[in-house]
Amino acid sequence: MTTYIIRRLLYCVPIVFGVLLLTFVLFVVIGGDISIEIAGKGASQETIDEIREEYGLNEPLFLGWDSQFINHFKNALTFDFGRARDRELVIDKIKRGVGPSLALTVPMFFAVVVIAVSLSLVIAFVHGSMWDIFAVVVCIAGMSVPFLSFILFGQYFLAYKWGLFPIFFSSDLTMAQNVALPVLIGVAAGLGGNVRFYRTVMLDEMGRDYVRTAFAKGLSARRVLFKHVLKNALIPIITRMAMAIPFLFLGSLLLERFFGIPGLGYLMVEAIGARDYSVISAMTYISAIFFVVFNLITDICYSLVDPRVSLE
Amino acid sequence: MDRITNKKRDLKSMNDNGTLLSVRDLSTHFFTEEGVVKAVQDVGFSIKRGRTFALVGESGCGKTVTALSIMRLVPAPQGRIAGGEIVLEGKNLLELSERRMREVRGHKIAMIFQEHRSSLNPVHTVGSQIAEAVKLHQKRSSREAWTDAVEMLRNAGIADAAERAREYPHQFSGGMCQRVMIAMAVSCEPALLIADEPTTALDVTIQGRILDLLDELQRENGMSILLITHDLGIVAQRADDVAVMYASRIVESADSQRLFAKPLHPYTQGLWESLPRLGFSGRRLRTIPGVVPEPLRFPAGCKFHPRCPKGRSDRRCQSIEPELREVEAGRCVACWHARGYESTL
Amino acid sequence: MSERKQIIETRRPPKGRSLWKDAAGRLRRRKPAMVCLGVVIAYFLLAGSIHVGEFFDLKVGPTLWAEQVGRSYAPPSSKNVLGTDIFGQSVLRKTLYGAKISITVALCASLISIAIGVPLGAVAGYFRGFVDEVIVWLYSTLSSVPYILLILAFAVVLRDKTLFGYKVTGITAVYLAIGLTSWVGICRLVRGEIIKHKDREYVMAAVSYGCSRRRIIFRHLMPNVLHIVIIDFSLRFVAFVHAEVILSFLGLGESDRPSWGAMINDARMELSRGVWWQMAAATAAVFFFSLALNIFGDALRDSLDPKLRIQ
Amino acid sequence: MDFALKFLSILFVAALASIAGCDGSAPVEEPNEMVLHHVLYTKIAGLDPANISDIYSRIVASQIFETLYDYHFLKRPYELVPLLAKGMPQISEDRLVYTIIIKKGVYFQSDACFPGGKARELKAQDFVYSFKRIANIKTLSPSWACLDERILGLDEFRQYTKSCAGAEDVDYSRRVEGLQTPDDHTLVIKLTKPWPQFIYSALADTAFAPVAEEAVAYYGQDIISHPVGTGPFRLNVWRRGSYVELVRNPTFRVEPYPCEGESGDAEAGYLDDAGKPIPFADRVVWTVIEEYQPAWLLFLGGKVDAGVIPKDSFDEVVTAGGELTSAMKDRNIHLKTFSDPSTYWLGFNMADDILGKNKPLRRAISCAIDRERFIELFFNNRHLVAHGVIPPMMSSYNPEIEEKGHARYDPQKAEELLAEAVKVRGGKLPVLKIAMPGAGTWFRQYGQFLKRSLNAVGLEVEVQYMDRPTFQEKLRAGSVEMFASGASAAIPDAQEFLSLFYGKYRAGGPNAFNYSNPEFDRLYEKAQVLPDGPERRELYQEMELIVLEDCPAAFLNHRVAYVLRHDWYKNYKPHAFAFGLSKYRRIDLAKRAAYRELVKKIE
Repeated sequence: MTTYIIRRLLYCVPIVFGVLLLTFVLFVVIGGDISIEIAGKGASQETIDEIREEYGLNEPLFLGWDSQFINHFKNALTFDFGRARDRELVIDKIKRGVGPSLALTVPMFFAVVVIAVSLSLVIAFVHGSMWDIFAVVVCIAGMSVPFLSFILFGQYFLAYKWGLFPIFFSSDLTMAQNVALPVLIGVAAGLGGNVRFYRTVMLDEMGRDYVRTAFAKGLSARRVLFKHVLKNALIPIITRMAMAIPFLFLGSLLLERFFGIPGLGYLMVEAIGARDYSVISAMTYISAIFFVVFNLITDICYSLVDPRVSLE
Repeated sequence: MDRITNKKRDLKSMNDNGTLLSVRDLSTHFFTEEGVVKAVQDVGFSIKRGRTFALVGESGCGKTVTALSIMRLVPAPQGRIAGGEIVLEGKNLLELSERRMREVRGHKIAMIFQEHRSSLNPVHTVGSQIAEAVKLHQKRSSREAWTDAVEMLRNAGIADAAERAREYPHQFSGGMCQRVMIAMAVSCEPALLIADEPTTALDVTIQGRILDLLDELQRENGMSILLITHDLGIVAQRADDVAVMYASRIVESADSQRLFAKPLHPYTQGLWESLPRLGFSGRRLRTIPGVVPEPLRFPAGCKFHPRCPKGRSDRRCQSIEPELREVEAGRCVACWHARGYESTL
Repeated sequence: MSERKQIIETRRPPKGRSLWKDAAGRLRRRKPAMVCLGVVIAYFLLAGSIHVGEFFDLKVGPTLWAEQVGRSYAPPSSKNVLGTDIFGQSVLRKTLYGAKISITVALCASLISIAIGVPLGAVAGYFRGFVDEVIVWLYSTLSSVPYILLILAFAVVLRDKTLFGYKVTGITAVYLAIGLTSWVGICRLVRGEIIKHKDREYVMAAVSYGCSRRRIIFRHLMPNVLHIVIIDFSLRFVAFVHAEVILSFLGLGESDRPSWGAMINDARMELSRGVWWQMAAATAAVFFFSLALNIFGDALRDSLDPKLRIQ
Repeated sequence: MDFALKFLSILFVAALASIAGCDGSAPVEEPNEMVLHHVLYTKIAGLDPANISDIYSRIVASQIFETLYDYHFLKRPYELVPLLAKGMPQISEDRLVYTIIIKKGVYFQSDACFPGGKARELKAQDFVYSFKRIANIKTLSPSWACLDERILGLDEFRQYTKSCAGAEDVDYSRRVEGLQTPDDHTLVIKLTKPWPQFIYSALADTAFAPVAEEAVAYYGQDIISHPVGTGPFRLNVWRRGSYVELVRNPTFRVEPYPCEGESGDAEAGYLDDAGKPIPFADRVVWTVIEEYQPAWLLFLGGKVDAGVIPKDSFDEVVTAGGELTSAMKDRNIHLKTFSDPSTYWLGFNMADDILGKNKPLRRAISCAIDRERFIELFFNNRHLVAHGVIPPMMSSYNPEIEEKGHARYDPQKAEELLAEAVKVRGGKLPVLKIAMPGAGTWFRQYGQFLKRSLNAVGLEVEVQYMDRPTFQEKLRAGSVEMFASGASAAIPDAQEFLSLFYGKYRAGGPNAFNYSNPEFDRLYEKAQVLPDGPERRELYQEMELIVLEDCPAAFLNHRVAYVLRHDWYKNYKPHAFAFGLSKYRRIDLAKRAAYRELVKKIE
């Protein structure tokens, strides 16, 4: 087990290297220099030069120990992302955004998983009937509506017209009140694709031979579904969940923007608007790290759920 | 097996005491995008208590679907039992509610599947999978059910049954899995055990042991066995009665001795001749020319006629499908050229 | 093998009938899928005809979207079926025109991702070894960054840059960003499929009579994995259409001409003054297009590769 | 199964904890506590005076920091009065030496950066330090441009700081000739040449407010979030991006509410609190809300004291006659409109080959834009048409400028001019490009409006939408043809607007038009050193006419602000230049409570 984890961690090294290389090429080599914007309107050339020095933009790209290339790696590995355009430490910004983002995405994520898995179980029950077809059509329809429209209509009707929820993030309200509507919208928008996915998983499992055996034993459909199908289906479900978890930290770009939730998604939108490469680069790097770590955790989870998998 | 009958005669044998299960005019269809696949058509036979009935035929001829129809486990929504009766101990299974049917499954009729490994749930221990059925049908507590399950495994010839019951299917070899399946099937002492190709994927040495185990259990419990196989050697050794299926119909049936002694249907004859037999060394094995027709493209008339030495040139064989008729006592065949076939009308 | 699978097996094409003909036959029997195919074709034709119309400078329908047809924010009426926007432009024309932008973006992005993903996947799957490791490393790296973040990063960085003497503006940045980031999925699929196929007898046979490696990959292996590419393409197309909407919203997409994303974005201000038609029109346009694509894509997958989903 | 369940439940608990953990509710408001509630429409960047560049940071920082001089709260026209200074500055005959006496008994807010946390008295040296800090190139202060070549010896100091390794290494004790402190309460500033705007642009600007050296040393780079000033309020909570809360500074000196104002102020109730010690409020709260609609709802709900009207709700609030609707009046809401010292334009790059050499073309574009339609479509008819550069609220505004016809919409003339432009060009005009500093809905519609207007007279244009950084970069590099832009004055002097056309500020400087006219430059240099008066005013108007003649931009509109306030929000008089006004505001708590009760009932 330990050797397995160590091996997997070593395997992560080239990936992390790759991500750093990618962010370097994207933001330093192609992205270029934003010192003029930092300096502000009508700033003198000497101020711009000074800013270039402060942000290390005047160093050579590749050559030498002090090159931007080396510094990029050094800083990322020590989680020192420097300061954003507004002089706040990037890492502080990210730390600040994680909480609200999680407050939004985690309930959304769990609600979607719980509802989608239960619905897909129900659909697996009535599989082949009109209800099943109806559910599939509704799912595909739900997937086809643009996410932006979900948000706009939700915000307009539920919050603005009917006043059921706050329209915008407000410090006067509890976090639960603030995220209620975004979570609802996120769940509504995410349900279609998820139900469809889990339905396929369930039906895949339902078609397996052991299910027939279970029926042949005289078990009720309910027992077969819950005891036999669900536990097997848990493997793809957990895979999907574990793959989604690193993204939870990122929050939701659009929901946060529309509802003013000061999370990482919002931070991202702002950074895009201001071409704040240091923030985008740091977010890319950190989310990749999360992804790699959660990949590892997923593999370990497999061994817990699936007796066939052992980590040797 | 004493009677394979057509509709009219069958009514007489309704109250035959020796009959455990009788299937009449069973038709099972699959409704696919390409059209209706008639996987089982007008199949009828009956199984006597304590005896082994073999259903023989090539892959895809409808044997397994027949077995699944008896269990009422034809995969919905495409598959549907289109007609007929399946009478077990005087009750028509097709008329039972799903709830009553559940009491039949596993309890009265148990089934062993061909794919022994994938038929076991990979994420549950084998013990718990056996105990599950025991608990349900015998109304035992969990602990008692477990003890029973271990006992069953031991009876099925698994050493260290107590430990191995805690293991998962993937830790078992193929033969062992089949033993587990058998243990699970007989755990509730069913009246009928359906064994669908129980030995197909196994080594020859293990095949014999599994079949011996089935024989043994049959002797102990006095259950009937519906043996589904394509292996005529097994049929010859183990079956009391035999029905031969070809392209979703039964083409010939009789008790095994008579059938083996003198097959009437050209298909059966073909099968027999392709079987290597002791004492006939030196004779070249014959094969049946052609392939099994696709279910959606069954030929008109007798479905066997394209492959049949007689039917290929016979107009009647090409246009009218012969039905299954009793040509002598306990002996049925569906062939225009079979001796005594036309005189039965 | 269970009886059910046997049935499906027996439905598989007998030798001599091609996979494609068979799939087409199967597809044709599905009424809803054919209706959806019709819708998708209609959208494509619309987009194509707008391209043509603009090229020849024809003054018809959608190419005249900029024309003022009524007052500012006129509600839907018999004259302007979908109402007008802030400048009195016809929302209907704008919506139709939006099809061009969306489909152009999705098509270009798909072509880019296929052009990168398929050859890389094939090479990686066939040669394995070091080449494979490098390609796997490349796509593992890309896939370890959240997709939306990656697209945004590319779009932001590429926008207004001059690459190889070509200036990247507006929607070019969008489809470059989408295309350069989304080849990973198809690359992975093709690689897996090639690995599965490369030890099959027919490849062995080709090797045995001295085919070049290029010939083996492109003449023998590719046709056998092509259906995977087609299926992936049909399903990914929807995702690209939605991505364009989101990027436009974030101001990274087309801004000078009407696109569905830009229309929805404008609508957020207008909704509160009761102007719902622009929003509704753009939403409906995206909805029907992706609904049709989704259903057709599913049907296509089922008929091209029934093994992918057994029910 | 069990492991999986356990794993899920752990996640779930973590989720709940994360929600509970970041429950960012505001502190409870006590019934008798006077709390001002404001909205910030953009989040603030930082609270270090030397690094303030955006208006919202300035608003908040101005409550914390004080300057030597400040605008009189009530008097109009705008007039400066001493704040930290004791009396107006003594200015030498040659207008180069300013001697300022600093008030005694002014203390910095108590802060951990001072020894023992105890507040220290403000000294003249603090001003010198703050000026030097802005000059220090390592501070990267955007305010330096204002001081460039103005104060004796400060430029040399800036040169010296270039040689230092970091901001900490700069020796502030280095003598600067132009900044001297004969004693702790006297500040002497020597200019290099007369600078009439000095007192407005530097001495009354929050960016030049005194900062404690101790604080800078203590907090280092984090000084942006640890403001230590002398003002009536101090920072209590700052949740970046969402919430700022100031509380009353307990060590604030006694300052009285002004006793006189302009005529009508007494009737309007602005003098009810005359002579009472300020500030009145115990806390000032800003909530960052970047969308107008939710902010508007908060205002209607009585959660915010004053608010602006969202564009799309304008018809519900203001009648066609510019009056409040009865629904608003019933709620006891008051409307204030005031002219903003701002001008917006479509600029032309005079260095551009096509536009720069083609005056008829520029004029044609100017004629092609229907400014009234523009204001109707985008600003609910409430902005003013810009007939020239200088906004009407400035004293140097030329009332006859309208007759010059710069802003007259005349498509026919535009077409004639275009024909002329084609001749000047000597061939067909190429497709012209307009740069937009954004790609959001507003910019897109704005761009489309311009495009439609120019297309209508037969001019082909392409609008290029780019993010602001790219826009800045291009403007700087002079690689745009036309650009949408604007400016807002920080002082009541039109010089700022005119400086945008000064030839020396071309090529990367504030003169984005790359406009250059020797006559204009001569007049500008002449006016630069003149104090306010009829002579300078005339020069300004003369310069404006030169600009209009050369047409380096099509001036479009001047902003007019419509501000609403609740009845309970007292001493609310809009001010175009001053920001530190929270200290004057007062809340009628009983009225507010009654309104909130009422709202509860309605909803």
